[in-house]
This record gives sequence, structure tokens and C-alpha cells, in this order.
Amino acid sequence: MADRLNINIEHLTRVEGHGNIVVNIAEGRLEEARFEIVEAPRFFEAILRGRDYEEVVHIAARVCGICSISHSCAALKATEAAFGVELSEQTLLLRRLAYNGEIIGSHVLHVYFLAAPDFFELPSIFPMIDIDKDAVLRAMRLKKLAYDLCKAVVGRHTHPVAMTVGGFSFVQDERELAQIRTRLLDAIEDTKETVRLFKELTVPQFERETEYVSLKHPDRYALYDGEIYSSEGETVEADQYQEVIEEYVVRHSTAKHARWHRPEYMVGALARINNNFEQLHPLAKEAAAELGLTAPCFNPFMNTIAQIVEIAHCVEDSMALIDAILQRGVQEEPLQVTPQAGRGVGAIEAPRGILFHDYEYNEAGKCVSANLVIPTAQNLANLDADMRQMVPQIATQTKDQITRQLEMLVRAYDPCISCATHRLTVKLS
Amino acid sequence: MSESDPQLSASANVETYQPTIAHITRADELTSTEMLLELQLDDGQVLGHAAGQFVQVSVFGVGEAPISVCSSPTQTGSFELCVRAAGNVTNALHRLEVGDWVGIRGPYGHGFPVEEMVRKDILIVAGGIGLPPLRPLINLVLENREQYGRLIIVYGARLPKELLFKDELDSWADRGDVELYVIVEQPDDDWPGPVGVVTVPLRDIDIEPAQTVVAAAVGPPVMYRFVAFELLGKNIAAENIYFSLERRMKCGVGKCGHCQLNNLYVCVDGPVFCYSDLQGLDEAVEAWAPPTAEAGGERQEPGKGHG
Amino acid sequence: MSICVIEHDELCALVERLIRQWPVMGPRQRKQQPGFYYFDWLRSADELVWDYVTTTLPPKKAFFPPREPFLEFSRPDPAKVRPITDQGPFVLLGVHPCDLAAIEQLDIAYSDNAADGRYLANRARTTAIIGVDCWPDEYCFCTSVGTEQARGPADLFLTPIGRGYLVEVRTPRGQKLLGDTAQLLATDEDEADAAYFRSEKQRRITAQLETTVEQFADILAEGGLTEVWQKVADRCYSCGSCNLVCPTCFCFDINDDINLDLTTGTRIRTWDSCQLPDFALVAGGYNFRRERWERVRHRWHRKFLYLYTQYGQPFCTGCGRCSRACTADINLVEVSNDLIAYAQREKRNV
Amino acid sequence: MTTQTKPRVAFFDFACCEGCQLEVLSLEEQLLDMVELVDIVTWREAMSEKSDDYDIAFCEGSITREADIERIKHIRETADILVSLGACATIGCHNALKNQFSMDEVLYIVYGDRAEWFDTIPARPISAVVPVDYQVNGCPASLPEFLTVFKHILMGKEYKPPNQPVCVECKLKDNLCVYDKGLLCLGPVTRCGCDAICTSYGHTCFGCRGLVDEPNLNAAQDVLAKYGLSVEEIVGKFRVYNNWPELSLEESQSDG
Ligand SMILES: Cc1cc2nc3c(=O)[nH]c(=O)nc-3n(C[C@H](O)[C@H](O)[C@H](O)COP(=O)(O)OP(=O)(O)OC[C@H]3O[C@@H](n4cnc5c(N)ncnc54)[C@H](O)[C@@H]3O)c2cc1C
Ligand code: SF4
Ligand code: SF4
Ligand code: SF4
Repeated sequence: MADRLNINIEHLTRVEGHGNIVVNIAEGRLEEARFEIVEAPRFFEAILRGRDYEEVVHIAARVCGICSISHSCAALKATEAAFGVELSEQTLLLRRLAYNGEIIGSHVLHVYFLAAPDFFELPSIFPMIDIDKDAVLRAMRLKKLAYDLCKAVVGRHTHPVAMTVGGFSFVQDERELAQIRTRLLDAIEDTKETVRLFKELTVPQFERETEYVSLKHPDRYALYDGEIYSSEGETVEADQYQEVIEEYVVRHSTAKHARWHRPEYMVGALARINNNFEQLHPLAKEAAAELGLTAPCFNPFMNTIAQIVEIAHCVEDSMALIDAILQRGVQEEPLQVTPQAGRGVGAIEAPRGILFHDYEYNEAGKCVSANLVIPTAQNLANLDADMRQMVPQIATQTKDQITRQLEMLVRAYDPCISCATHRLTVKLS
Repeated sequence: MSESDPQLSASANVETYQPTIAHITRADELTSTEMLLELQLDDGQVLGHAAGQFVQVSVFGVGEAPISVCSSPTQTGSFELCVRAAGNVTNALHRLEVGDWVGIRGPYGHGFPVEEMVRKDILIVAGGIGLPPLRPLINLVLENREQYGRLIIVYGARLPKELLFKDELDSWADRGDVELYVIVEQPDDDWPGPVGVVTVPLRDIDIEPAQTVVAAAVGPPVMYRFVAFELLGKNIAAENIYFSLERRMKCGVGKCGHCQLNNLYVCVDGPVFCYSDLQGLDEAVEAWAPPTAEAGGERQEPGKGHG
Repeated sequence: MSICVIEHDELCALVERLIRQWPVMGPRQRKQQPGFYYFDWLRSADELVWDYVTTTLPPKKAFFPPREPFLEFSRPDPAKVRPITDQGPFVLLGVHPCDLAAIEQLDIAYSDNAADGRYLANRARTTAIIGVDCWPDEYCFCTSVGTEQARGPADLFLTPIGRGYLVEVRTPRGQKLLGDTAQLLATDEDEADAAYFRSEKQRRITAQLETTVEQFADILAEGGLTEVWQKVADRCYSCGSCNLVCPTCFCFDINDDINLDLTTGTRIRTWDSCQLPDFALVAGGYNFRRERWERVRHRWHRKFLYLYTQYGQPFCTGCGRCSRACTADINLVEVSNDLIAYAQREKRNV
Repeated sequence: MTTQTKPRVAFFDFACCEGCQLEVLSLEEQLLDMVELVDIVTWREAMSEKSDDYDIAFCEGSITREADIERIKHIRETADILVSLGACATIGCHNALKNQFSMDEVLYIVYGDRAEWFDTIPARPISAVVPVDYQVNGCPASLPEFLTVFKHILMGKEYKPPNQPVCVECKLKDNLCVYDKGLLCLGPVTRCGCDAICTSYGHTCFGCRGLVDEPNLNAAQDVLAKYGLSVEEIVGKFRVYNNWPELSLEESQSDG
């Protein structure tokens, strides 16, 4: 190990939000390796108090621009649970469809725009236009498809407009859905091309076994709904999250970390695939095989690869969902919501991992208290643990190489910092 | 069965709003904010305007603005526009150079009643950007000087450096047959002339009310009220006073509704109006009241956000 | 011209035939909101609703679209400016008397003076118009402005009767339109049915102006109503909804939209509203109708005074759309009657 | 701006959800067209290069910390043209909701006994700290307006955000007014430019683009009261987005 090494990457690029990487080696001993969040705090819990439930759902979407459909759905689920609202089959199908759209969009953004430049040793996707224009156009095509899919179902990708408590505020156009179905079919080739592209790239070899937490559903690969599951073999109801997931404060970081069975756990695409591999659609399993991803996989760098597998899964799943929706025909469904006092938890698999929204309402439907548990926050402890194990292993390399690998590691987690900072932040000493 | 209505299509000149292309043959900076453009229509046609008429000028991608033709109707090979940079279109016009092109629709509107002016004394009152629409009239009178009586020109500007057509002012002053009064509000050290607003020289001019026809265009709306007050005070009949007005305008042909003041359209009934037709119209005369502080003639600067 | 009867099935077949031949616009029911209708291009006859109350926007949108790109340009020399005329003929169905009257008024206003060639070319594409008599609601007041029996530019006009529709064939084009559609001779009973429908419709129209349109114009011309205008303005959002849903309003704005190449683009005309604060704003910051109440007054003046004086009819057909659309619940009939009452009161006091 | 060298563009963010940048990234082919016209030199979310030499700065997010003030001042000094992007940057958005409370209180609610570690000041739009040349409203920033502003900048044109309420676009699209469904809508007092997207999808307008220049809040109160809302609730509705300047609502209410 190097005798002295100081790495301080401020405002890491190509991640959502502001974060720093700090590594210190002194006298051959690793003193510090951590990821700090320096995003400005936004106080969602404070501002949601007293808000009408419709406003709560609207504001909650604004926690994050990348996964606003996740936050909307989590907020809707929590509110619907609090009010005891039963959703129609159609609403569920449509929400799951929009949800797939968000996962595809978010993963494509991460895989191509944020992570891929690392593999090509480029600063961003823009110079890739000259190197592999097809890849850039493919990325844009896939993202556009995800975008249009969301538009067809919920009106807009970033901060959806058509989801309300109890259902939808408009009736989706069947012809538009059918067109999306055709484009999804065409997109299979693009997902296969994506697999081919990444197959050629070298993912850093690094392994550290940890606990993987995700939702689990008896009938399908869990994204929109399910129970909380740990790879340590325990399953609990979603609204029991506070019983098992313990948020705690650590010395070296002021951000809250989370633990369950182990001192740290991982959430996100890799955790989901590790926990629910068998439920992936065939196209996704094919992609996994080609990319060399088998469950369980203990290499956090493979999270990016797991996202590619999930893109394939969601493309196939969306087609099945559209088929189911078109077969039933899109019906006009009246919205009937009567607020009542109570608490509700919405647990959902956001692109970056399991997400909890927890609200308490009074009988007028005004928010009394709110708690949001964000995937990126849950990953922080695990990320620090990875860094602590990885730095000594690569400490003999040049500082540039170390820096690059640390950046890649953090990016592999696809951290979403504006989400995390609804409450977390770091005091810079 | 006929596919379209012959009655309707007979009268359909499909492209009322299709401009003719014109190229810029001269572009002179008159002041820091005014530019004189000389234009030629590509189709070789003569614009054929009357004194006081305007055209709709297009800078494609930016928009269209109504601009008075400021050259004499007898000048036929080309025509001139004097443009003050006031917003997007006018600023874009300022950036154009010789050889560039614009779109032209028109000429539109009613000009000055030149026939009625024959053998009369003519009093021209121009304030600031009001001079260009009056210039064709002045030129017309000068070209046929013998047909008219006195020609009195009162021209006011804020600053000496804002005076338009300075050479012409000099040449008018040099002619024995033009009574020219030029006045500025804020003189500089070199300014030899009088100081004040246009109504000041107006007060001291001796005229024969029954024999005089007035043509006026005076920039900011509030000035019209003061000018009208002065002129009526000189016993000139409202029927003999003509004002050229400005309003917001989109179509130029009495359709878009923007330039309407009471029951009149500035674009087709004006821009030159007989004052007697405006009296009693609260959206003409009343609107000339000086903007009070809380009615706030001032607006927010564009693009600066609100609050 | 002539009168016949057409049964429901035949009418349906006629519509199907028209849809196969031309783009057809007609009233449809809103998906999520039963009882609310809008004009749209039809894909099949069963989307069409004949017995609707009113639509949000009037059918003028068929030939005077809310946003109409009308010129294409390319900036670099040699300059290219080309009119956009890629649309063909179409058919308009299910137009109520008030809207037929409005189309007639627009035709007059847009042919007047320097005619608006763009509008007229679009109207010339209107292959045929089929009108239908209507089912009024509490906002309708066509009887006060005399449009309840308007037929205007309709080629065919339908009145619901027991066994289908009584058809007034008004033009040779209307006759051709019917083609081989089975037509029955109208019996006395059919005529009586239609007369009953009309009287029943009249009976249902309860909103009413308290004077004739002539007297109303005089009252407005007289002026001195500022107090009433200000009261209305206190509640008015200046959102423009009233103008934008009006079948006779025809003000517009023109703007350029340039593409990302910064050289090509289109010129677009968009419906405008005199109630919007910047409608009469000019460069330099002068706003010729700056106060809200001045704009409110202008709306009434334009409809019931200026255009009335110019064309001999008020530019209001009593359709009630503006009152339905107003989010601040300003009702055209109520305000008009307030004005009338105020003027009468003032007169008494003098 | 000369056409010889392409203008240099930078993107920055302050407290926000970064949804506006994401919207720009989702422009797809148009993004490629944009890159033809300008050089993007700084964009933390999308690229690793950084440059402190740029002509046009697009800034999203609200100013919520003392340090942000220094940062935005530096950006203002560097850039010829500063554009505020999205509701957080133009009107304060939800960030400024906390301004209704004392900063100590919000810190305590969220961070408990660790409150003193954090620096937070009442949230404000960028224009409250430095002059802004162009603004793109909306939450997220509306893409058509972003492109319009982008083109205006390159053509040297001024851009005045439309001073018309959302109702105008709603009507042009022939939407059913949500009032007809018995729902409340802030459209009549909210600046348009979003193509009435929310109401087009059957939802109500939350006012994310800020108020028009002279909203008739008097009328708004009247109408909203019809729906049985108290004045506080009405103000609360406006405040989902419109929180800056602090007193604007109360003031405009009193002058009606
Ligand atoms: C009959 C007539 C004759 C005119 N003659 C001249 C002239 O000879 N020289 C000259 O410099 N100016 C003249 N003007 C004023 C000139 O038209 C405006 O300054 C110009 O329209 C401003 O447009 P803009 O795009 O530069 O400004 P912006 O402020 O960007 O204007 C935006 C829009 O507002 C409208 N608008 C703003 N101000 C006016 C205005 N005063 N009149 C009409 N529409 C306006 C236009 O439709 C324009 O598209 C005349 C106006 C009229 C009505
Ligand atoms: S003014 Fe109102 S009632 Fe009259 S035609 Fe227009 S929308 Fe209908
Ligand atoms: S839905 Fe809202 S924005 Fe649309 S017209 Fe109605 S009040 Fe206005
Ligand atoms: S409708 Fe209202 S809330 Fe929706 S985008 Fe437009 S301004 Fe924002």
C-alpha cells in the first residue's frame, strides 16, 4: 500500500446531485474512505406537514427529477393505504407500465450517459458521437421510447401529471399504447445491441459479499409491489420497514446509514437480480447469460450490468402489460376518494433500489407527518464498506488509476443525491 | 359535386399575409437608435404608397412590425423606412446590411388628405419618431411647392443628437420657403436653438386658422393631448387637424383586432385620422392622458423575471 | 329549397359515407366527462353525437384553427417564403343554429374591406355543412339576439322528429350530398313534430336580454357605465377564456417559430383575446387598455356596439359559451342586464 | 455573439431535483442539433470536463445557503448571459415553502439535535440574488420554452415570458375546464407556456410557472371560496409554488 495518499474528488461528475469522494492513506494505513454528500438540504418532511394529500403527492414527486414516477407512486401507494383506497386492475397495470418506462429511462441514462464514458475513458457521452455514433443514437432512441411510454401513460416522464390518488386523471389512448407496443418490439434489437456493446467492455474485478435488500413478489419480478426481502432470508411486510431497517449515525459521515442483519446492505438493480433472478423475463435472462451475470453476484461494479438486464426485462414486461391492457380495453374509471385519518406506507423499487414513503394523515386528508427512506441513503454504508475493502487492494496503482476506479465504483451505484438529501447532508470539516 | 365553394374562393386572395421580398439597397445610421433603410422590391414593382401609409416589415424568424414609409410617393424605384430600435423586430432590422432581405406587405392604411391641402398653409408638427411618417408629406409639398401656401415645420426631439434627417433639416432651413422650428428638451453645449417641447414654438407661431391644415405625429401618446390643446387654442378647427397614430398591429388589414380604438381600426381607418373623428372617443383622446404613477406607464423589463 | 325526412339508420350511413370520402368534423362526447362535448375529426359515425347541448370550442376551429402555421420561410439568400396550403376539403357536421349564424358573421367580417384571403381559402375548403337543431341549456339566449332559427351556410339542416330528422335541403350541394340516401316525403305529422321540437326548444330558453339589441347598443354608446364595468372587472381574471370560446371572436396574433437550424421556420397565427392584459401594449410600455375594466368594456362594446354598427348585427349569437367557460362565473346575460338596469336607473335619476 | 466561434454553454444546479437538466438531456435529436450550435463546456450531471470560461450559463435550483450566493455571483460574473431554468430558479418552488417557518424550526424538524451542523437560509430564486437575462419557467422547465429561449439567445432576441394565464393554452387545445369537473385550478392566475400540460391530462394546474404579472387574486379568492376553502387554504394553494417574494401574496391581496 502507498505510504501516503490523499484523494479528494469534489463534486463528482456524471452522478445526480453533489457528492465528494474522500480517501486518506497515512503511514500505509487506510484512515478514511468515504462518499460525502454535499447537496443542499431541501427539508421535505418539514414542508409536507399540513399539506393536502393531493399536494403531498405532487410535492413528493419533486424529491427527484430522475425517479419522479417512483416517488409519485410511493406517495400514492402510501396515501391510498392510509385512506384504504382499492385500486382497479387497470390502474395497477397502467402504473406498472409507467413504472417500467421510468426504469428503462433511468437505466439508459445511467448506463449510456453516466457510466459508459468511463469504459471508453471519455469525459462524457458527447465525444462518443464521433467514436460510436450508433451507440449514441441507440441510447437516445431508447430514452425517447421510455419517455414516450411515460408520456402515453402518465403525461410526462419528469414529474408525471396524470396520476392521482385512486387512479388516473385521463383515459389513455389505446392507439398510442399500440404504437408504443410496436416501438418496444423494435427496441428488443437495441437492447441486444446494448448487451453486445457492454459484453466487450471490462468491468473491474472486485467482490465483497454483502446483504441484498429488495422487494419480492410471489408472481413476478418485484418492481411496483411486493414484500421486503433480505438475502439473509427474511421477509417482512412493507409497512414493517421501520421494525427491521435501522437507520444509524456513523462517525466518519454525517449522513445517516442503514443496516438490517449486517452493518450495511445494498439495494438497487444488483440486489433485485440477486434476490429475484428466476422471475426475470426470458429476454433478460438471455442478456444476463451473455453478460456473464449470475445470481448471486458480489461485484458492485456489476450493478451497471444488472441495469442492462433490467432494461431488457422491462422492455419485455411492458409489451406484456400493453397486451393485457389492450385486451381489456382502456375503460373510463371514476375516481372516488374519501380521505380518512390514518397512516400508510408505500414501498416500491425505484431504479436505484427500495424506496419507502410513509405518511400520516388527519381525517381532513392533511398530512400530519412524513418520513421518506431513500435508496441512495440505504446504499451509503455499503458503498463506504466497498471503498474500505477496495482501496487497499488497488493502493499500489497510480493515483489517477485509483481515482478513476473510485469514481467508477460510486457511479456504479448510480447514486441519486437529490433524493438522498431530502434529509441527509454532510458537514464539511 | 364541387369540392369548394366558388363564391368564397372567388374572393380569396389566398395569401393576404404573404409578404413580397425586398432587398436593402442602403442602410444608414441616423442616430444611435434610428436607422434609415432603403429598399427595393424584388418583383420590380413600385410600392405605390401615399404619404402617411405604412408597410408591414418582416424579419423572418423574428416577426413583423408596422413601419411608416418615409420617402416621397414620387420616389418610385425604391422606398425608405426609418426604424427606431424598440424591440425584437426593430432591433433585428438594425442588424441588417445592404444586400440583406426583408418581407414587405402593404402599403396599408389611409394617408394624409393631400388634395385638401392644396392652396392651404400647412403646419407640420413632429415629435421624435413622429418625423418619418410626415417626411413623405413634406417632400411632396416641397416637390410641388407652388401648389401650397406656407409650409411651417415644428420638430422637437429630446436631445440634439436624436434629431433625424439633419441634412434635410439644414436644406429646409436654407430654402426661403420653409418656416422651420427645431427644438430640443435637453440641449448640449453646442445647441444654438430653443429648448423645450414641440408645443413651445407652436405657441408663438402666427397662423391663419381658417387657411391652415395641420399634420402631426408626435411620438409618445401623451404628447398628442398637449399638441391638440395648443392647436385648438389657435382656433384651428378639429376638421383641419390630422394626426398619425400608432397602436399595436398584427395584420394591417383590420382583422386581428389589436389596433382597434373604439370603433376605428388604426390600420384601415388610419393611421392618419382627422382629429374631429377622434374627439369623443375615449380610447383615442382619453388614452393620451399622461400615465399616472400608479397606472404606471412603465412595464417590467423583458426577461428579467417577475418578483 | 326542399324538405324531406331521413331516418336514423340512413343518416348514420350517410355519415359513414362522408367519412370515407372526406375528413369530417363533428361533435363528440368527452371521454371522461359525459355531458361535455367538443368538435373533432371523426373516425366513425358512432363517435358523432347529434343531440348535444354545446361544445367547448365552436366549430370555427375547422377552418380557423386555434394555431395555424400559414407560411414557411427559409432565411438565407435566396429567400424562400411559401404559403402552407396542404389541406384539402372537409365536411362539417352537427352545427347548431347559433354556430351557423356565427360562421356567417365570420364570413362577413373576414370578407369585408381587405379580405382575409387565408380565412376565405380555408372556408372555401368547407365542402359542406350539415346543421342540426339544438337542445338548449340555461346559458343559451339565442332568442334575444335572433339566431334561434339561423340556417346561414348550412347545406342541409336537420330537425329531430319522431322517425328521424326533418331535412331542409338548402343548396344544390346539399341535394348532391344526400345522393342516393333514401329520402322520405315529409308528412304533415313530420312537420308538426318539427314545429313542436322548435317550440319546445324556445320554451327551454330562459336566459334573456332585457332589451332589444338596438336599445342595448344605444345604452352602450351612451356610456356612463364605468361603475358596472369596474364591478365586473373586480371579479374578472382577464384569462381570455370568454373570447377564446366565442364563435364570433376573430382577433389573432402572429408569431414566428424558427427551427433549431436558425434558418427555417414557420409563421403562425394564433387566436388572441382582447381581455389579456398585453393585447394593446406597444413597444415603449404604453398600454392602450391598461385597466381591467377597460378591457371588459371593450369586449361588450366590440360585440354589441362597434361590430353591431359596422355590420348591422351584434357579434354575439347567444350560444352562452363565454358564460359557461368563465372561471369567475361572469355571465354575459347577467352583466348585460345589470348594464341595462343601471342605465335605466341612471336615466330615471336624471 | 460572433458566429465564428461557437458560444460556450455551462449548466449549473443549486437546490433542486435536477429534473430540469434531465428534461434537457431528454431532448434527444434536438440535443444533437444544439451541440451543433454551441459548445457545452460544463455540465456536471452529464460530463466530467469543467470549464470556468463560458458565455451562457443555465442555472437550475434555488439559492438556499450562504455559499450558494457566492457561487451564483461568480457564475454571473463569468457568464455574459445567465438563464434561470425551472421553478426552483425562477420562483423558489417548494424549496421556499420552508420560508414560512423559522430556519431553526425546519432544521430541528428534519435534523433534530444535529441541526446546528447545517447552514440554511430562506430559499430564493436566482433573480433575487443576481440579475437574470432569461428565464424558463415550469416544474420541470418546459422544453418547448427552453428551446425557444435557447434560440432567442442565439439570435440575440429578448424573451419575455408569456404574460397570459394557462387558461389561454387550455382553450386553444380545446380542453375541458377542470372547474367543470368540480376541481380547483390555479390556471387563471398562472403564467402559461407549458401548453397547459396538466389540465390537458385532466389534472389541475398547481401554478408551477408562477403568477402572471397582474393576477386578480381577488377573483381567485372569490372563486376558491365557492369551493369552501378558507383564506389560509387558498394562500396555501398558491404557496405550493409561489413563495417568493415573501409578502407578494398578502400585498397583492390587499390592493385587490
Ligand atoms: C402605423 C404605424 C407606423 C409606424 N411607423 C414606424 C416607423 O416609421 N418607424 C419606427 O421605428 N416605428 C414605427 N412604428 C412603431 C413600430 O411598429 C414598433 O416600434 C414595432 O412594432 C416594435 O416592434 P418590435 O418587435 O421591435 O418590438 P417588440 O416590443 O418586441 O414588439 C412586440 C410586438 O408588439 C407589437 N408592437 C409593439 N409596439 C408597437 C407599436 N408601437 N405599434 C404597433 N405594434 C407594436 C408588435 O406587433 C410587435 O410584434 C409604427 C407603428 C405603427 C402602428
Ligand atoms: S359573446 Fe358569448 S354568448 Fe355571445 S357568441 Fe360569444 S361566446 Fe356565445
Ligand atoms: S382547466 Fe384551469 S387552466 Fe384550463 S381553462 Fe380551466 S381554469 Fe383555466
Ligand atoms: S398546468 Fe400549471 S402546474 Fe402544470 S405545468 Fe402548466 S403551470 Fe405548471
